[in-house]
Amino acid sequence: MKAKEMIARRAAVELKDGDVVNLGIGLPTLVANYLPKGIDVMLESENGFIGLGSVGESTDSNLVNAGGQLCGIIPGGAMFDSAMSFSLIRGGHVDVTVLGGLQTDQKGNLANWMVPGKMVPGMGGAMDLVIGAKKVIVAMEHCAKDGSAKILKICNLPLTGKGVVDLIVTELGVFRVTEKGLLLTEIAPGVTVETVKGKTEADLIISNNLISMKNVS
Amino acid sequence: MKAKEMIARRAAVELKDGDVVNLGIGLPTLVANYLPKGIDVMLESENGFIGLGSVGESTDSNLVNAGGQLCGIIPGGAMFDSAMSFSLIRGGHVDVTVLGGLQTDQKGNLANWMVPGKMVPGMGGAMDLVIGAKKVIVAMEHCAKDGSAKILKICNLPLTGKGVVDLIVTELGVFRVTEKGLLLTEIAPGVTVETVKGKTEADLIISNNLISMKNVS
Amino acid sequence: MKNKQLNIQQASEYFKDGMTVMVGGFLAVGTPERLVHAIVDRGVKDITLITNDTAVPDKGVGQLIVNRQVKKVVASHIGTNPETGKQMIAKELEVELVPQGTLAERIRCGGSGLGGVLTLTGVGTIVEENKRKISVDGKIYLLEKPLHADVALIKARKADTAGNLIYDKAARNFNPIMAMAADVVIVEVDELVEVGEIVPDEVMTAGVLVDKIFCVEGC
Amino acid sequence: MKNKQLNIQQASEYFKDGMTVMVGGFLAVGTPERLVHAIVDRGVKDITLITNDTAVPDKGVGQLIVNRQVKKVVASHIGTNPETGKQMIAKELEVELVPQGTLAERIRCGGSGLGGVLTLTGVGTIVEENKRKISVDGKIYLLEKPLHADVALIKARKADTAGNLIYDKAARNFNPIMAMAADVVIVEVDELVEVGEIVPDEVMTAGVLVDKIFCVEGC
Repeated sequence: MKAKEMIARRAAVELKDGDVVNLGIGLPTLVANYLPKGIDVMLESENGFIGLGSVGESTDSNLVNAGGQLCGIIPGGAMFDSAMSFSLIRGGHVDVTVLGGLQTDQKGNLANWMVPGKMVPGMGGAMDLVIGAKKVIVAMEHCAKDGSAKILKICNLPLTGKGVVDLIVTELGVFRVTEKGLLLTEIAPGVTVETVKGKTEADLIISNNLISMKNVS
Repeated sequence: MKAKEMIARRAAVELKDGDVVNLGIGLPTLVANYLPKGIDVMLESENGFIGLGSVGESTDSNLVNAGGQLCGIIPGGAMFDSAMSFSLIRGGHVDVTVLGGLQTDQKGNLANWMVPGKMVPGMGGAMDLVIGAKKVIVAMEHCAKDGSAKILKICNLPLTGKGVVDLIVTELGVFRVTEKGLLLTEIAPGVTVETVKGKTEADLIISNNLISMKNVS
Repeated sequence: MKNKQLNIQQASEYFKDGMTVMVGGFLAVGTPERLVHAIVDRGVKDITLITNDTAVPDKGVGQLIVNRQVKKVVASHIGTNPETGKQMIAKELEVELVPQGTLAERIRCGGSGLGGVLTLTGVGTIVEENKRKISVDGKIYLLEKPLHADVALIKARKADTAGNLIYDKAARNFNPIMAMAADVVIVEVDELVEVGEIVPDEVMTAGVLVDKIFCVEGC
Repeated sequence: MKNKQLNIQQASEYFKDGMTVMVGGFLAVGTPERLVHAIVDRGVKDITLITNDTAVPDKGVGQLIVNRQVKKVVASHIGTNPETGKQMIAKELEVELVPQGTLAERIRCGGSGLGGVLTLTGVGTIVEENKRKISVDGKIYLLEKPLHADVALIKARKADTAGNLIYDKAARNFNPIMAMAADVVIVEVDELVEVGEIVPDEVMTAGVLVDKIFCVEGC
């Protein structure tokens, strides 16, 4: 299984029936493909609607997700303007957001919107999502393309939000942000704790109940 | 002609074609009955719509003005919620508001929402209207029922707004609030300046171009 | 999909002594009358009531005042219900009068995760008492803080089973913003249709904001 | 009733060097393409552009960036138009990045006569630089100030001759709030109907907010 699929499959387990969910652009969008049976969620799209359908489902150019992909809308969906969209997001009406990350750290900080001097795409709706959604999940590959750690003691890129992350899901495991630090609760099949530690700069607490990563085998 | 009709007729002259207008409860509501020929205005009602029809025009109990009177809606009207209603009012999208007054003064202050210890109906939308509407007209009888002056040097009742009034229309005349004080610009037929002065506590400046009150004869 | 429908008995189980409740309506137009009756019937006490006005004694939230179930009311206007003023003067009822546009914004803030708004409304009046004044670019504004409730009772013309709402004309008023600003939102509707029967562009309040639906027709 | 219709030449007379313009749309969905083209054609310079994102180089407001007509852009996202970042790094274009929800609220404030809002968004990030922090009930918020424009260019599916608007699905986005926040509001519509043909309850932007209507079909 590819890393991205593993991450999306595991992140999907976090979604409960009836949840209102906002999925970030890129990898997080894949999460919708792996919802457990019997779990229906309402996907919110920050460009102004709730009840996002599947990508590619529609050819209506005015029905696109926040990444600009054609996506359709499910029965029971509703459209609104950007102010209402962020009233929902900021106001605590979104249960879960799944976002990508450039870096995250053991304090629950997240950096995912700029690399000074290199890339400044802008924060879009991410800064609102991290402070507004009830649960913030970072779904990202464990290391950067050059092999460097992305889960750090402290982020050095400009932050998207401070102390906002609840859970980190990578292809190596699942990490819960706790008062005491980063807790490794699940580990991918065939991966050792030492491997995870080696690829993680953050201090890790290994759960006494460490289990194999859910929904990936 | 009765005092109230005179006041309403004269206030109506202030409305221009295409104006968005909010009329207060009571006397100000009458203003709509005396619009000059060819003048169409859009009446905004703070309970959530624009394009108020005539009072009594409809029997739909969900189409009432802010005073609770059945009123109908004209073609081109639109409904919205209270937040939008006051975005229009506070945001400068209402050209004119005509409000009643308990007291007003030469500084442009207005008091029209409570008499301590006696009557505390509440300000409703009046405090938003006086700071938001581009032009604030007070349309009221010149004196209180006991004969006491209502146009004062300084209001002694709790204010609705500070320095917010542009024009005062009574059955005795028309008074413009200026930097220099209260300017009497029009006087009712058969009324002397001395009579107006006698019934007004505020210092009055008499316009060099004092004319007879418009639209009342 | 969750079943959001409930009957009046089930609705009344949400009404507790000491609760803060928002009730939609403007002079009782757009007020969920049956849900208000259910509060009366249950005899709940010490309510903090957030609403535009206290209507008239025998309609809308006016009944809650007459029935002395309210400890504090936050409203823009109480003049149409003499009982409110009487209890206020007798110090049996606390009344916080809020300019109507400010009331709307405070409720909207409560539902939108905002810490407050700055408004010119009320500057130079007794409304500014005990409020922070903040100067922005040379103008003095009042800082007005969010309102939030345990329960919001709102009225709509029509709902689908997902809770998407359509309001009727001037009965909309405070209902859409109150639907955002409470832990539990219960709507009273005249008509309930299947999910999918309301066009997404025509939805005025998104179903995710609505927890429970009480249909007047008993459907 | 005032005639609000205009043609593209008349619309372009509102476009002046140095103007602040808001343009609706999200990745060019819901952007009034013909009105944007008219800015390109007129060659207006030194624009301050307020918009959600700078779209892609050949669509929506992206063209204004490529054509170097913009002095400053206020947006939440510029990543899909490489030209924006290039000009920004070369210091040829000033970019103010604003979180999307904050951008929406700032525009809404500008149209609603509010002096600002308090938000948690951006606290602890570089977004808080040079902003006032205000503590309310133990939480620290950023004070975000209103945005207002000389001209707003918006897109709707349908208008009546009074300017009442209906938007289409996700093409709604920033259009309704921008319609409140500019001195002159010009809408580009696909369909124009007589006044009275849009039901009052279905109006999404009230006609009083719309100054001019440009109908794509050339009606």
